Amino acid sequence: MKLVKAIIKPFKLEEVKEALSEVGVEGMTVTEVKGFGRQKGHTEIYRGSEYTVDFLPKVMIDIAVTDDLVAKCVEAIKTGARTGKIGDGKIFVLPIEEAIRIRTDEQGDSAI
Amino acid sequence: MKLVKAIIKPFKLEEVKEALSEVGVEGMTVTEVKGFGRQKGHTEIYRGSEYTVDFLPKVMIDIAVTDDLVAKCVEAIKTGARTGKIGDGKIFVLPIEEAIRIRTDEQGDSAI
Amino acid sequence: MKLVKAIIKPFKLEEVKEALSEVGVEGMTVTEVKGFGRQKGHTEIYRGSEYTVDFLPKVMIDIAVTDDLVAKCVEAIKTGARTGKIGDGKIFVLPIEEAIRIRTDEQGDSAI
Amino acid sequence: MRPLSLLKNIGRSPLALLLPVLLAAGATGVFAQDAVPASYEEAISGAEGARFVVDNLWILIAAALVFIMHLGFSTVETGLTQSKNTVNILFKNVFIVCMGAFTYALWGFNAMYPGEFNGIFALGSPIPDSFAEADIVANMTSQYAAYTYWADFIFQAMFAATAATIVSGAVAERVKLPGFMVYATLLVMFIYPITGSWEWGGGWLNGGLDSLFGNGDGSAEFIDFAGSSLVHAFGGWAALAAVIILGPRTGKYLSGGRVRPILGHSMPLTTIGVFMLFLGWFGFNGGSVLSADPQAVSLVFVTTAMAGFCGGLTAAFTSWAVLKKPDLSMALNGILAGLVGITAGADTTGVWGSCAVGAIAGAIVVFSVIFFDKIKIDDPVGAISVHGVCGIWGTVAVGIFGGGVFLTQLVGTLAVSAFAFTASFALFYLVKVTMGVRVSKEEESGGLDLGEHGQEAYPDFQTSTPQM
Amino acid sequence: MRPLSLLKNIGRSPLALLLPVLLAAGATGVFAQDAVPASYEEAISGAEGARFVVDNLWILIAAALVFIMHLGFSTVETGLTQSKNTVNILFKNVFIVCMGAFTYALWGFNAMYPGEFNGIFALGSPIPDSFAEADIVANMTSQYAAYTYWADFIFQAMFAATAATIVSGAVAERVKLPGFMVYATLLVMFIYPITGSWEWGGGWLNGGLDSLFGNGDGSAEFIDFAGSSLVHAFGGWAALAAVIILGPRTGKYLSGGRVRPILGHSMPLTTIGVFMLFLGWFGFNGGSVLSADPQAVSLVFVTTAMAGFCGGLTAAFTSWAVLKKPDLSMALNGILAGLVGITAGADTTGVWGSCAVGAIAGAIVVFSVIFFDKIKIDDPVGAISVHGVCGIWGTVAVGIFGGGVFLTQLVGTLAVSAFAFTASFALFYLVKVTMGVRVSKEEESGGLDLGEHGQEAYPDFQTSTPQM
Amino acid sequence: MRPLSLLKNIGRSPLALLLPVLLAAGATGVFAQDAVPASYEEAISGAEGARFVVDNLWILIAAALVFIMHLGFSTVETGLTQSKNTVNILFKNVFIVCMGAFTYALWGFNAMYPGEFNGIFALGSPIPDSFAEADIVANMTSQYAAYTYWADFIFQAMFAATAATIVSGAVAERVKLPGFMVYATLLVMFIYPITGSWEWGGGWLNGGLDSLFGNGDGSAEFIDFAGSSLVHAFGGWAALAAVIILGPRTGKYLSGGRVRPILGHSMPLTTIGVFMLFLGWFGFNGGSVLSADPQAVSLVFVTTAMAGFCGGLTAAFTSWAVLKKPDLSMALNGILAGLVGITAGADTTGVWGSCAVGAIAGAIVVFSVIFFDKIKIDDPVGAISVHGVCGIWGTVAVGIFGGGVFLTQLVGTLAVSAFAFTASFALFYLVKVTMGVRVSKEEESGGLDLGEHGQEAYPDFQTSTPQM
Ligand SMILES: Nc1ncnc2c1ncn2[C@@H]1O[C@H](COP(=O)(O)OP(=O)(O)O)[C@@H](O)[C@H]1O
Ligand SMILES: Nc1ncnc2c1ncn2[C@@H]1O[C@H](COP(=O)(O)OP(=O)(O)O)[C@@H](O)[C@H]1O
Ligand SMILES: Nc1ncnc2c1ncn2[C@@H]1O[C@H](COP(=O)(O)OP(=O)(O)O)[C@@H](O)[C@H]1O
Repeated sequence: MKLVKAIIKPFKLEEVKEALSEVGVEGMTVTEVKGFGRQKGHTEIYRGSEYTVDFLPKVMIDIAVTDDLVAKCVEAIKTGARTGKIGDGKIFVLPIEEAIRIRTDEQGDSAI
Repeated sequence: MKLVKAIIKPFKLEEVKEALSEVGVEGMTVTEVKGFGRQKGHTEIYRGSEYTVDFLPKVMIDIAVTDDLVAKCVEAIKTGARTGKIGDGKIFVLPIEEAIRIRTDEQGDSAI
Repeated sequence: MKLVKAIIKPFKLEEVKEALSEVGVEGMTVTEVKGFGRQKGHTEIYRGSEYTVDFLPKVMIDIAVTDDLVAKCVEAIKTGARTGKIGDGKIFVLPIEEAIRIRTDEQGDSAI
Repeated sequence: MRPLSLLKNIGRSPLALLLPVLLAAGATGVFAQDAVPASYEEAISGAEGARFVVDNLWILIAAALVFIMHLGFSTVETGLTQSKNTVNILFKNVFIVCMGAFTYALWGFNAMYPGEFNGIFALGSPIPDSFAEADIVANMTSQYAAYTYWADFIFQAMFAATAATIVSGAVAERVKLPGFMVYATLLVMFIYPITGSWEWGGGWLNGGLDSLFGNGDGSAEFIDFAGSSLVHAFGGWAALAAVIILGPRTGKYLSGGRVRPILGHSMPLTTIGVFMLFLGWFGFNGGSVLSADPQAVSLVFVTTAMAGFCGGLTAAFTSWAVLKKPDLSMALNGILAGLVGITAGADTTGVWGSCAVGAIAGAIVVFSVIFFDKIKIDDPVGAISVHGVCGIWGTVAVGIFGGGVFLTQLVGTLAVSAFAFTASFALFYLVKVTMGVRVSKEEESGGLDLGEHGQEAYPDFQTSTPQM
Repeated sequence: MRPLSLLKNIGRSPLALLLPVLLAAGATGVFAQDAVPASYEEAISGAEGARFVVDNLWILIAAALVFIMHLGFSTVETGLTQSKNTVNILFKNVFIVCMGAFTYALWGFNAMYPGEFNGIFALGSPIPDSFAEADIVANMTSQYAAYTYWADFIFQAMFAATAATIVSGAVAERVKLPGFMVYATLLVMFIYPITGSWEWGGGWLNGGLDSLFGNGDGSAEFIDFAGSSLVHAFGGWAALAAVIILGPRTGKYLSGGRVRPILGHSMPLTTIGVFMLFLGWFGFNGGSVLSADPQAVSLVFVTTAMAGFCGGLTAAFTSWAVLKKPDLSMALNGILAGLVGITAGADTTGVWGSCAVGAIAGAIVVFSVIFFDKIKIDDPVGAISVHGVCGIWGTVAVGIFGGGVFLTQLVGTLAVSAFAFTASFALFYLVKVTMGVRVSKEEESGGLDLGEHGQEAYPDFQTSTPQM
Repeated sequence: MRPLSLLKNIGRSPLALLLPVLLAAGATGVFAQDAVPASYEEAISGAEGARFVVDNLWILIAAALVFIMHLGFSTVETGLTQSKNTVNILFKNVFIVCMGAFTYALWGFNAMYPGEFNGIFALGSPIPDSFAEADIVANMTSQYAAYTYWADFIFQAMFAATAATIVSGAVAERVKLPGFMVYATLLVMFIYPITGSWEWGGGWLNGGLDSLFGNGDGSAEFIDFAGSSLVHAFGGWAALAAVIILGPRTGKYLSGGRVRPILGHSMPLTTIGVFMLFLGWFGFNGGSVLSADPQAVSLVFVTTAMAGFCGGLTAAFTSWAVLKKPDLSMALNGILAGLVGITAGADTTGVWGSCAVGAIAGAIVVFSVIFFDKIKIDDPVGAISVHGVCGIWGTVAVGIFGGGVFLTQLVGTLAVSAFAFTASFALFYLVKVTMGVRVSKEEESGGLDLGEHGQEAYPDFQTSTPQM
């Protein structure tokens, strides 16, 4: 099992969710985050003082998937999230050693 | 060391926290998240238009534990979080390669 | 590649960000979290009833780095985040198996 | 708040100590327009006509001020409860003010001011749609009032919903919407006018206690100027009955006597609410002079304000002393407590007396809130303490600082409070067994906004799929 | 809202049914101060002087109440839209109220009340800086009004911005700021006074329809007491034109007729706004009596309040029945719908008639909001339904419940609405082709607060590096 | 705001240009009730009685309007600061308004209006609890005022707390609560009445400059109608002194002259506040006519509103030009600046003059805010610029647009400002060395809400364990 961690632009969340559903991903967990990267923040003025907003709003999606689904899942995220402009985000794949469904005690692939 | 990542129903946080304390877990980090899974969102109407709230409020707990505590820790989470109804959530166990306590520079198990 | 996950005091975020920039880290993702640990929460009174605020506001930083940068990165976080007082936080290092830049399809180290 | 005949009684009251003040108050009825004018034009011309126009205008402005108190109640209650129940609380308050005024037109106004009646209970009836000219002119005499029928109605109608609004705060975060709506409608439509008629409608309370505790010459009459008892204690004790039946919010009271505070979600909203209530109180008390009489209204403004301010001060310092930290929510409750406290005697209490009444109310409310939590009466906004307890305090305070007779005041306020409690208990119980009054545990934990309304108050991070 | 001459016409209107009411209303012009006083001192002395002082004071207080409606509009619109567009909406509203009053002084007041003119259009001009004493005194007669020139101006000026504020809500979340500012300024400065002059300025509408549908004796005159048509329908239909040109918010209407609701971000703000609007409406309608006449103002308070309350009730229950859940935003829209509805006939409708007018408006608004979404007219706050549709309803309702002639009312309100729509369409189109009216897709998705203002409304979790 | 004797002086002022306006203003004292009435009944009967009732009613309504300004201050300050300091700011404001009115009754009112005194300083004393009838009636003559003693007191008392509230905003987010409470209490109780007595109490300022810059016939008297200097500049410069001692918020000013803006947390709250302040200003300025005189009050409404509107416009456009984006917070500050600006001359400035005064104030405030940031005076809400700088501007503007003498105005406002600064400096310093005025760095970073109150303003995501 892998944990696919994607950081995307917030307004792309729905497209990514739909793309993931199509490849058979049935669960995911979404967090509001702030991102810092190549996409530079914007410079604003508040009551006369200039400042840069360095951290931009992003959405992070955590998806636990079985090994065979990883590639499809990554593909789906890319399709859903890409705008081609800087700041589209990243996908990281991390190993999961165990997964448990709290309700049923199921373990492993069937827990996801 | 492992990172135990649990996604649970928000109102179960306190019970989980107490169950974890009992098995000796002394630290954890909690994030407000939105979850998408088998538990289907509810259909609502806003000013005449029907829509489904797909993402439900959940709480994600990250707990770094020494290897020997993983099983107990998972058990404690299950005890605290289970309602038996759909949407109770998941536990994922990920490997941690290194842990550092910022204050003291301690590393490894003693840092947790 | 590794995922360096640091939990720090919120008001230290800027110093950490600057320290990281200096060692060449160009991207990170920040989440507002609540932390529970040795640093005990404060006891407050609301309309006559005493209670303890157990969870303290923290900031979690996720940084994907190439293996050679891990040590520098951890060092930078420590420098930026340390106050020497309890509650300074932790750093966890997790393995990343794959990284993808959504915009360009780049993979591996160059995606970070 | 009193028909003219009562004002005259008070004018005759031999409370030598406060004579000038009472004289001023009594003078409200003395504008010399005793003969029926020949025409409407005549009625509003000349110096007496001009005076009538001012008096009437003030009652209308006071009605608008009382109206804005409903925004005050709405935001105080919203601020002191969790965000997941915000839509529900706002909806309840909006509903009550709409329904309260509507049923008051339909039944309440005539039930509360029935003219001649048995002194205990009168049937209501709809107010007229409009008047023939002759009737309009006939009403414009001092026999009727210093204002028009319409001004009279709208001022009273704005008060009417208050009682149910007070209950709304106390039962917040777990009461079922349909049940509460039925209860609140019946309470405001049928029960509130009953106790109202006892005193302001010229019923048994207005005079009955005079013969019991005095010698029937008016010197021991029950005094409740603008409604410490008839509005506030009524609402507060009706709330207690409802809370007893309803039970506390889940998770509030734990084993071993521990209390888990359930924090409100927005102190700015609560503060906005208290300021709106304070503003409205100038109309609530000031308008209850029932004319723009300069001495009486001015004094009422001063006593009302000073009592509110002093209530805020003592509550702030009391909470600081007792609870170790200066508690904003207590200071705000203290302001309201002071305002409730002075309401019964705002026209007959001196300035420093009003400071004392308010200051004591501000201290009382802190201990009262703590006390009700101790006995597991769960009142998220402190309505029982502010309106119930301080409503009683304010009424008996007239027997100490405001020229009233202590025993009369005590018995009067207890009578009103007991009736409010009993009637509310019966009504709420009836609704409980027929429609149910409490939401499910799941709904309570998920919030009434989603459960009852399918709406969130702050739905910004909402990801959704459109249907159909 | 009408110059004295018109009031007199109405006073002569032979609507026997509502005679006393009309008499009362007509009486506002009858304060007997016909001769020019010798001095200012004389003008304000004696009973007539005292009456003048009250009447004038009421107009001023009413102006202050209308002023606070702009806070109401601001928070209603803010609450019903997303948080990322909050600064933008607040800025637009603040700008409009400032600019609206300023241009009204510069041009609008004299364009709307030009005295003798062709009945269709008059040039405006700046109001005077100050008056010579002789002019002041000369104005203080019943030939002019029951109040001073300044009171007249400020009361009308507070109304002026309303039209553009209504549009502001409908075009929210995607309109470009500079374009909107130019459009709103021109609309308020030049267009609003035109339709205003048709009726309140003594133009063709005030009398023209009388000869068409009646026999020219005033019995079939167009009646729009405080502006269901001249203010609200004007704003609502102007908004429709702008929305048609502007198009819906991105992502609102999907393929297959699906609608994706875009939720507002704060129900407390919306509720605060509705209460503020309601409060202000007492000045809006009550002040439109143009004196403190006790019968007329009191009746207007009652009809205004009852219509608002009943609108809230029926909207709440209609939404419950049709949409399955009691919708707070609909109940709040219903209150506003009821208030808009009664505005045309607040002085000539009876109490129960006003309940009917409000109740029907409350039901209409629910269906209207749904309807406009069906035909893909995207109006985030329901402004077209509340002000446009219910403005028309309120005006024709005078032909049913308020003693007006149905056909006259219908034709009159359609004339105003059609002109507002056309002029707004032309103006908005002009701005579109010259300056542009719509922000980019990116800006819309990122929010107008950052895009237009570089400011966030709630920037708490903001991490930033100082520049320079 | 001036005792009658002063009004008379102004009535005699030979400022031919604005004669009618001044005549109107002067006329407030001319209601012909010179002989002591035989009884209270007589005092309020007849045309003069009716006039007295209206005048008095207006002062009371104005007092209620000024009261609501304190909600305005509270929400403006809350909105422009961080959410972690919200409870603290609300508590300070609630405390100040309560304590300010209370100490004004105890000491301030009589210290500010001492009657005959040395012109520089008078001892205060508590106001009476109540009056004997004879005293009531004796006061109801034009020798005293157009209103009752109580109306006089409550109107003035509502002003009293304003000075400290202004300081509260400037020292927000780092001032220690107990120290500030002591400072604010002393400032309002003892210092504010001193400068007040100089002018409104009939002290040296009112007349002294007349002989210096004129020939002592009243033509060069200092004019501060409703308090641009006595209330606003006083508060603003007192605030500067406190800020200098207190220092900036940690992290605001960085090395190399860089400024790190610390963003406010809620623009809707700020906007609500500005609208509430604007509404209240109608009472602040309108009530300062000290009667309901129709010309004077109407003109004051117009000048006040136009100055506020124009201030908003120029601040919006100035910020747009200078800072590249239209800044809502600046537009809102501009409205307040315009209102502060016109306060000194609201009754003697013409309409277009008031536009100019407001417009200039709106531009000034933008540059002033930027300037104070440049010199590292950290004022989170812009209080020093709005009240201090524009208070001075408004006062000297009377010498340009409002019929005053420039030099008199300049010296007068500088005298008041200098005294306010000095006294505040001394007081704040004293509190600093005795109790401490600044919270610890940790508390500042964690927020004063937790540090001083142990309470959060928005504690929704709060997980907690109940204690014992
Ligand atoms: N090394 C990293 N570790 C963690 N998150 C990162 C990293 N680099 C980028 N991100 C996240 O991805 C987002 C987009 O990255 P950015 O460099 O701006 O653009 P792009 O994805 O087009 O290269 C950032 O806002 C941040 O949230
Ligand atoms: N594959 C997944 N990856 C990440 N999070 C998941 C995944 N599946 C479920 N979740 C999280 O767990 C929550 C509960 O899952 P759900 O399928 O609704 O019920 P259950 O846990 O009873 O099977 C979801 O709301 C989501 O936050
Ligand atoms: N075992 C753990 N797993 C995950 N997060 C932890 C763990 N222990 C501590 N933390 C996080 O680190 C923060 C600081 O830890 P704490 O024990 O209070 O102080 P210190 O870092 O000085 O030892 C906590 O608030 C929590 O967010």
